[in-house]
Amino acid sequence: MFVEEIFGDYAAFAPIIIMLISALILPAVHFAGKRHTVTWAVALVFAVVSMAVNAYMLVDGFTGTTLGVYEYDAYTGVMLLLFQIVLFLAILVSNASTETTRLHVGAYYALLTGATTGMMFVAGSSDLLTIFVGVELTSISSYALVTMKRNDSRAAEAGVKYVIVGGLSTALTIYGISMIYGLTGTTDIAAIAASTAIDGMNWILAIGLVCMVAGYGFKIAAVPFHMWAPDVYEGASSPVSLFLATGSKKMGLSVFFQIFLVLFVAGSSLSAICGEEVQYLFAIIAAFTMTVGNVVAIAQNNIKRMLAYSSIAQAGYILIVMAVMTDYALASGMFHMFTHVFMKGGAFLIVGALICAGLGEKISDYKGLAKRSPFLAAAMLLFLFSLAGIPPLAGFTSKFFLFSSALGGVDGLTSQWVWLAFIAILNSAISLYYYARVVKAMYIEKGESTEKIKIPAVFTVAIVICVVFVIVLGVYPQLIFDYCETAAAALLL
Amino acid sequence: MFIEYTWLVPLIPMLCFLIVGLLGRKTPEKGGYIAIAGALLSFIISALIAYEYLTGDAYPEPVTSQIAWFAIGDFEINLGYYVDGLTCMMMLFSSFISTLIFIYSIGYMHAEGARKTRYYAEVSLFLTGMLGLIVSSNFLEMFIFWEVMGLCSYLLIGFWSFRHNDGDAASANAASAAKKAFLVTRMGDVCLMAGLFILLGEFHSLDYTELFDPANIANADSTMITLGMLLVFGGVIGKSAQFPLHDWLPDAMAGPTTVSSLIHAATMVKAGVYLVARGYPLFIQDPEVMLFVGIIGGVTAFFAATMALNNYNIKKVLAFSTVSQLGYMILALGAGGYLVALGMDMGGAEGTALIAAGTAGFTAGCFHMMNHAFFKALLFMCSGSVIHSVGTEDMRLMGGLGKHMKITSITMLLGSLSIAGFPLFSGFWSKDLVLDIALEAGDQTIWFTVLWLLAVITAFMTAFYMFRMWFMTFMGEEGANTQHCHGESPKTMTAPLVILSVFAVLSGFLIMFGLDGMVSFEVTDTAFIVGGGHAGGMVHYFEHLFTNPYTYLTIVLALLGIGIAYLMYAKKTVDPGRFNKHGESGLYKVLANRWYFPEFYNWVSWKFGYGVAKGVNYVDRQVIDGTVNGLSAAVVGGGDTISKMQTGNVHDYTAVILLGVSVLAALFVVIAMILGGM
Amino acid sequence: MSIESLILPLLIVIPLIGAVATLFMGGEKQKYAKWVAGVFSGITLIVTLYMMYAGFEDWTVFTVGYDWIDTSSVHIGFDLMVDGLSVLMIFLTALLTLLVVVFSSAESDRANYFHTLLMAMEVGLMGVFMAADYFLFYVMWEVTLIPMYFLISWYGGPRRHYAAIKFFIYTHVASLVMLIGIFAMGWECMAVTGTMDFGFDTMAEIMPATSQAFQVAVFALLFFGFMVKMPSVPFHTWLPDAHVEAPTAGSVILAGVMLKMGSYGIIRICLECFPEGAAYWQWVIIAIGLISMVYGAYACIAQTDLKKMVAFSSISHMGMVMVGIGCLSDIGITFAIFQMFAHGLISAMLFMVCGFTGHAVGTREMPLLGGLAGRMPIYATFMMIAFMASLGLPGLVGFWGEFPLVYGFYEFIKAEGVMWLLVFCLLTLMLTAGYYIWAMQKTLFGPETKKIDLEHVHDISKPEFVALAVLAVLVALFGVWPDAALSFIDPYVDFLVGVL
Amino acid sequence: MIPLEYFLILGAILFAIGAYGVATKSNAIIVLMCIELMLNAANINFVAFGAYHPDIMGQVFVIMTITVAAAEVAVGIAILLNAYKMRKTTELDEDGLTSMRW
Repeated sequence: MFVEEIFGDYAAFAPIIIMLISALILPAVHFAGKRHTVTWAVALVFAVVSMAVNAYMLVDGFTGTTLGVYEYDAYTGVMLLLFQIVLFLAILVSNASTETTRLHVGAYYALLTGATTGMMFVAGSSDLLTIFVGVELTSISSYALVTMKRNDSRAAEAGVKYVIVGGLSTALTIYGISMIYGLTGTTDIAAIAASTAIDGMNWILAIGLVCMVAGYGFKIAAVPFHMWAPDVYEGASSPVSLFLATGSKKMGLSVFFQIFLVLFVAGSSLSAICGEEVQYLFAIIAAFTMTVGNVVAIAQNNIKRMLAYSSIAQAGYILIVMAVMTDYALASGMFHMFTHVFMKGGAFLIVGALICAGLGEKISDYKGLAKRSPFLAAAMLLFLFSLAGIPPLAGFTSKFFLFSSALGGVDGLTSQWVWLAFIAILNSAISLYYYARVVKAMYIEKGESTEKIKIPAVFTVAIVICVVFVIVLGVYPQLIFDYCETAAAALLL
Repeated sequence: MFIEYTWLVPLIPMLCFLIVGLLGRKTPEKGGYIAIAGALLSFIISALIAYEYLTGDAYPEPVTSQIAWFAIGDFEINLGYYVDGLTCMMMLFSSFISTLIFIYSIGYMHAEGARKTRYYAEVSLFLTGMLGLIVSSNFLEMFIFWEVMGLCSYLLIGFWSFRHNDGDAASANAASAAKKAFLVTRMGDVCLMAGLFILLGEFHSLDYTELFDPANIANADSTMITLGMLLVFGGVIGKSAQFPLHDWLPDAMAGPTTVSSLIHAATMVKAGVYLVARGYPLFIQDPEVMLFVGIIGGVTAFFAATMALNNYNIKKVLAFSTVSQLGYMILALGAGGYLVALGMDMGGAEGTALIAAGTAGFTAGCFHMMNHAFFKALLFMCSGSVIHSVGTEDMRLMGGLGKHMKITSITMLLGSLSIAGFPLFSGFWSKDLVLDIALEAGDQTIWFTVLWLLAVITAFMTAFYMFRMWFMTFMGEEGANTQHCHGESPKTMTAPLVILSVFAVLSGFLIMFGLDGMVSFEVTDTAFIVGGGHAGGMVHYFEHLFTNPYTYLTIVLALLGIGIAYLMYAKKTVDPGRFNKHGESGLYKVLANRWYFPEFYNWVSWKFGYGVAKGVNYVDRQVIDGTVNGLSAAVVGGGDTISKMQTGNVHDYTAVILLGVSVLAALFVVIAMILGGM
Repeated sequence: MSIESLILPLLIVIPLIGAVATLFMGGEKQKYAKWVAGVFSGITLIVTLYMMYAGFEDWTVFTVGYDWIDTSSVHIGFDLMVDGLSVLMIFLTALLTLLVVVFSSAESDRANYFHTLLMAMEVGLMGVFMAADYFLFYVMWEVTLIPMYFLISWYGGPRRHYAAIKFFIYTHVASLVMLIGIFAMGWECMAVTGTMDFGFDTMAEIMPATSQAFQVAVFALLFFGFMVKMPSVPFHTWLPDAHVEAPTAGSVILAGVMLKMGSYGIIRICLECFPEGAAYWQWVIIAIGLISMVYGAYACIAQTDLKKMVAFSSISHMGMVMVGIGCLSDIGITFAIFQMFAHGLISAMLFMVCGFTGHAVGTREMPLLGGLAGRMPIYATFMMIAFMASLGLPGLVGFWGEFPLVYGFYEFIKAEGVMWLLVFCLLTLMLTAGYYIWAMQKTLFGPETKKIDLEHVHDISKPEFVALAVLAVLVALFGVWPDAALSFIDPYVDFLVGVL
Repeated sequence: MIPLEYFLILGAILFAIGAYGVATKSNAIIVLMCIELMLNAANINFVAFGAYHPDIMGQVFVIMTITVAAAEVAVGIAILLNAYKMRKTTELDEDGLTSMRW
C-alpha cells in the first residue's frame, strides 16, 4: 500500500502529516505570493489530498499505530473523513466569501487546517493527554478564527466570549482529568476503564467525571454549556460558523465517544461502578440539550442564531448515543454526524452565500427568496426539511437510525430509554415549526425585492455537493452507514 | 309468463327517470308523456302479472325469485321480486292512480315551463320507489325503495322551495316543509333500520321467504322479534305519519297538489301500512306489539281528525284527513293482528276462532287502504283543480265555486261522501269493517273498546270536516278569490277526476267480488298465507254490515256530521263561532296550533340538536383546540422566555456553566444514590 | 422481468415523472402544466385499472422487492405489494388525482407548481398504500405531508399559514409516535432474528407471536399515529382548519385519500401484526369510534361554513370506520374498508361541491347563502347527490358503508350484551341527515339570498362537470353494485380474520 | 509526608477563586488571569497525584497544560486587543461586549 511506502512507520499519521505540512507552509505561501487565491488553492489542494489519502486508507481497511499514541482504525478513518469534509467545505467557500479576512489570509487557512489537524489528532487518540492536547489545538485555533472577520465588530465580541468560556471549560476539563488521574494513576482510557483502583462511587470520581463532561460538553454546546454557541456563530463569518457547527462540535462528540463510551462500555470495571448513573446523566443532558435548543430556536429572528440553536438540538439528539451506549447507537450517531455536516453545513453555506449577495441575516430578509433565487430556496428547503427529519432526506434516515437506537439494548428491545425517544420526537416536531418559518418566508411570503440573486460560483458548487449528499445519504444511507458500523465496532471492540 | 318480468314493473319508471332526467328537456311536454307512458306500461304489466298470478296454479303461494346481490359477512343479500295477493293489489292501484295523476299533471303543471322536466323525472323516480317497494322480495331491498321514496317526497315537497311563484315566503315554507318531512320520516327510518338489524341478527337473512317461515320464527328469540318489530313499526310511524310523528304530513302540502295527491295520500304514506301488512307474520308473534300498533292507529285517527276540524287550508284539511284515515288502517291491522296473536298463543279451537276473526282485520286494513287511495287521490286532485282555478288554498277566500266548476264540485262531492262513509260508497264498506274488527278486539281487551269509541267519534268528525270543506268551497256566497276563477279546469285534469270518482264510489264493491280473498291472511302450522282466502261474496257483506246495529250508529253519525256542516257552512243558520268563542276558546287554539306539536318538535330539535351542537362546538373550539393552541403557545412562549436568559453577558454564561457543573455533580450523586451505587 | 413486476414501480414512477416535468414548466409554459399532469395521472389510472383487472385472482404476482439498506443490523427493502385492501385505495388515489386535475383546470396561479404538488402527493399516497416495508411506508407517509403543506399554504384561504403549519406539525407528531412503535417492532425483530428486518412479511410473522404486553404497548403507539390521521376525536382539530383553508384540490385529496391512510394503517399494521393488542384495546377503539361519530355529527350542526361542516362529517364518518374496525369481525372490517372507499368517493364530491361554492359565490357561509338551486341547477343537483350519498341514502354508495357496518357493530354489541350502544349509531345517522338536509335548505333552497351579489354567478364549468359527473356515476354504480368493491375486499378480510 | 488531601484542598481553593473571578470580574484581562488560576489548580492536583502515584504522567500533563495555557493566553490577549480596537472597551458588562444576545 502506497501510504505505508511513503510514510513508513508513520503511515497511521499520514493524513495528519499532510495537514500539518499544509498548516505550516500556508503562511509562507501567502507571504511569498501575496495572492490569496493561490493560498486558497494550496490549502484546498492539501485538504483534498489529505482527504483522498484518508479515504484510501479507510476503504482499504488500514489499521496501524504510530509512536504508540496514535492509532488509525476504522473509527479514526471515519471521523477523519468527516473533519476533512468539513474542512474542504469551509476552505472551498472562504476565498469567495466577503466575510472572511483579507488581511491574514495565510494565517486564516493555516488556522483552519491547524484546527482540523487537532480534530484529526483527537480522533486517533486513546489517551486523555493526547485528546486534551488535540482539543486545545482546535480550540485555540478556533478562537482566532472567530475573530478573523472583515469589518464586523460582532466578531471581536464573539471572540472574547468564546475565548473566556473556552478557557473556563479547558480549566474544568483539566481539573476533571486530574481527578480521574488521581484515582487511577493513569491517563490511558482503556487502562482507566479496566482499572481496579476505584472501588466504588465517591465524590472525587463524580466531580472528575462531571468536570470532564462539562469541559467537553462546551465543545458540543450541550446544555447548560451552550450559551456561547449562538453568539459565536452569529459573530463569526459563515465559513467559520460552518466549521465550528459541523466540525468542532463533531470533535467534541468524538471525544465523548472515545472517552466515555470506552470508559463505560459494557463490561468495563468503571461501568460496573457507575455505568448506569453516567447513562442517566447523559440522558438528562441530552433531553435538556435538545429541548432547550429547539424551544429557544423558535424565538430567534437571526437565521445564524437559529441554526446555532438547531445545532445545539442536533447535538442533543446525538447525545442519545451516550445514554444508550450500544454500538448500533454509536454507528447511527456517527451517521447522524455525517448527515448533519451536509445539512447544517449546507444551510450555513446558503446563509454565507446570501450574505455575499448582500442579504441580511434576519429570517425576514429571506422573504420571497423562492422568486429571487429558486435554486437557493430549494436547497435551503431541502436542508431545513432534512434537519427537521422529513423523509426521504438524509436527516430523516439518520434520525431514523438514531432514534431507533434509543429503544434497543444489547439484546433487542429495551424500554429504558423510551422516554428519551419520546422527548426526541417531540423536539423533532417542535423543530419543524421554526424550520417551517424560514420555508414560509422563502416560499410563501412576498419580499420587497424581486431582484434575482447572484452568488459566487464556488458557493454554488459547495451547496450542490451538500444537496447531493443530503439526498444520496437519504435514499442510500449505506454509502456511509456501513463504515459507521465498522467504526463503531472498532471503537467499542 | 309475465310474472317472471315482475322486475320490469319498477324498472320501467326507473328508465323513464333516467330518460326524462337526462334528455327530458328536449322532448314534448318536457318529458311528461314519457312519464305517463312509463306509468301506464307499468300498470299494464302489473295487470297482466296480477291476472296471471291470481289465475295461476301457484296462487296463493307467493311467487318469488331472486338473484344474489352481495353478502354481509355470511349472510347473502338478494335482489328479487315477491308476488302475492297483497303485492297485486298494491301494484295495481299504485300504478293506476299514478298514471291518472301523471295525466292530470299535464294540465296542472302546465305553467311550470322548464321545471317540468324535473317534476316528471322525480315523480318517475318516485314511482320506481313505490313499485319497487311493493315487489321487493326482502326487507333490505324494500328499505332501499322506501328511502328512495323518501328522497322523492323530499324533492317534490320542495319542488317550489326556490323561486316559488308566490314569492320568497312560499319558497322558504316549501324548503322548511321538505326538510321537516325528510327528517321526521328519517327518525322512523332509523328505527326501521335498527329493526332490520335485529331481524337480520335473528334470521341471518332478510328474505321474506325466510322470515315468514314459522319454523324459522320458532327458532328465533321471541323477545328480539318483539323488539325488532316495535322498531320496524317505528319506521311505519314515520312514513305513514302516525302519532307522534304525524306532523310532517300537513306541512308537506307545500308541494304541488299532484304530489300531495300521489305521494302524500294515495301511495307513499301507504307504504307504512303496507309494511305492517307485509310483516304481519312477524308482527303477530306478540299480542303486545299489535296492541301497540292498534293504539297508535286509533290515537292517530282521532287526533288527526280533531285538527282537521277548524283548519282553513283546503289541502291541510285533506292532509289531516289522510293521517286520520291512515290511523284507521293501522288500527284495523293492529286489532286484527291482536286477535290473531292471542289466538296463536291460546291454541286450540278457541284460538282458531280468534285467528279466523282476526284475519278480517288484515283484510279490512288493506281494503281501506285501497279505497282510501282512490277517494283521497280524487279529493286531492279536486282540491288541486280548485286551487288551480282560484289561486289560493284558503277556503275562506273560496265559496260558491259550485257554479263555476261543475265537474270538480260533483266529483269532489262523491269523494267526500265516500270518505264520510255514506252508505254504499266505498269508504262506507271499509270503514265499517275497520270499526267492526276494533269492536271485536274490544272483547279481548278494554283498550280496543276505547279505540273503537275514538274511531266512531272520528267517523263523525270526518263527515263533519269533509263537508265543512265541501260547503265552504262550493256553496255559500262567493269568496274573494272566486271572482278570479278561471272556470273549469282543462280536460287533462277533469278526465282523471271523472275516472277516479267512478272508482271512489264503486271500489267498495270490489270486496264482494273476491278482493277479500285476494288480501286475506291465513295462519297454518307451516305457513302464513296472504291471499287465496275464502271470498265472502256480496250477500255475506250486506248481511254482515246491515245486521250490525253499530253500522247504523256510524251511518247516523256520518249523516249528523254532514247535517251540522250544512247548517254551519252552507245555510249558515248555526254560527260555528258560538262553539269556540269565536276562535278564542282554549281547545280551538290547541287545535289550530296542531296540539302544539310543531312547537314541540322545534323545542326538541333546538334543545337536543342545536343546543348540544353549540356545546360540542364550544368544547371543540375552546377546550380541545384551545389545548392544542395553548400547548403550542406555551412552547413558543417558553422559547421566548428561555432565550431571554441568553443575556449576552459572558459572566452569565460562565455562571451558568459553573452552576451547571454543580447541579450535574449533585444530580449524578443523587442518581447514584437512587440506583444504589453509593 | 415480467410486466407484472413493473406495474407497482410504475405507479410510483409515472406520477413522479409528472411531478418533475411540471416542476420545470414555469413561466409561459405553465398553462400546459395541467395537460402534462392530466396525461400522467391518466396513465397512472389506466395502469391501476389494468392492475385491478389483471390481478384480481392473485395479487402476489405484482409483489416486488429490492434490497435497499442492508447492513449488519438493519434490513430495509424497497418492497411493494398490493392486495384487496390496498387496491381500492390505490384506485381512489389514481382516480381522485386525475379528477382533481380536471376539476382544477382553471387554476392559473403558478399552475405548474400546483400540479407538481398534486403529482408529488400522488407519489406519496401510492407509496403508502403499496409499501411492504415499514421504513418505506413511513417515508411515503411523511412524503405526503409536504405537498399538502404547500398546497394549503400557497393556494389556501386567508388563515392558510396557521392551518398549514397546524396540519403539518400535528400529523407529524402523530407519525413520529408511530415511528417509535415501528422502532419497537424493529428491535423485537432483532431479538428474534438478529437483524432489524422492517419488511411487512417478516413482521407479520414475528409480531403476532410476541408477548401481550409488547403488543398492547406497540399497538397503542401505532394506533395513536393512525388515529390522528383519520382523525378521531379528540385529536381531530387540525382537520377542520386544514379543510377550510385548503384549496378544493387539497381538500379532495385530503379527505378522499389521506384520511384513509389512517384507517389503512390500523388495518394493515395494527390488526395484522397485533391481534392481542387489538383485542386488548378493542373497547377503546370502539369508544373512540363512537365518540367521533356522535361528536363529529353534532359539531357539524353548529357549523356555518359548508366546508367545515363537511370536514366534521368526515370525522364522523371515519369514526364509523373506526367502529367497524373495532368490531374485529368479518362484517365490521369488510364494511369498514368499504366505508373507507365509499367515503373517498363521496367526500371528494362533497369537497368539490363545497369548494365550488366558495369559488363561484364567493362565500361558503351558510347564513349568507340561499336559493342557489334556481340559479345553479346542475351544481345543486351534484350537491344533492353528494349530500344524499353521504347521509347514507340507499341506492348510493354511502349506504353500504353504513348499514352493514352498523349491523356488524350490532352483532358485536349483542354478543357483548350492551345493545344500547346502538343508540349512538342511530343518533348519528339521524344527525347526519339533519345537518345535511339543514345545509341544503340553507344553501340551495328557500328564497334567493340578498346578502351577496349573485349577479355574476355561473353554474359549473365543463371540466368541473366532468369530474363531478364521473364521481356521481361511481357513487351510484357502487351503490347498486356494491359487490364490485366487496369482491376485492372479501378475500383480504377472510385472511385478516384468520389472523385475528 | 504532606497528606494528599492538603494539595487537593489547595487546588480546590485555587479553582474556586478562579471560578469566582471568571464569573464576576468585568475586566477581561482579569478573567483570563482567573482562568490561569483554575488551570494551575489542576496542575497542582496533577503534580500531587503524580507524586503519590509513582508516575511520570502527572508531570507530563502539567507541562502540557502550561504550554496550552500560554498559547491560550497569547491568543486571548490578541483577541482582547482586537476587541479593544473594534469596540474601544474590554469590559464584559452590560454596556460592554454584550451586543449579541437572545
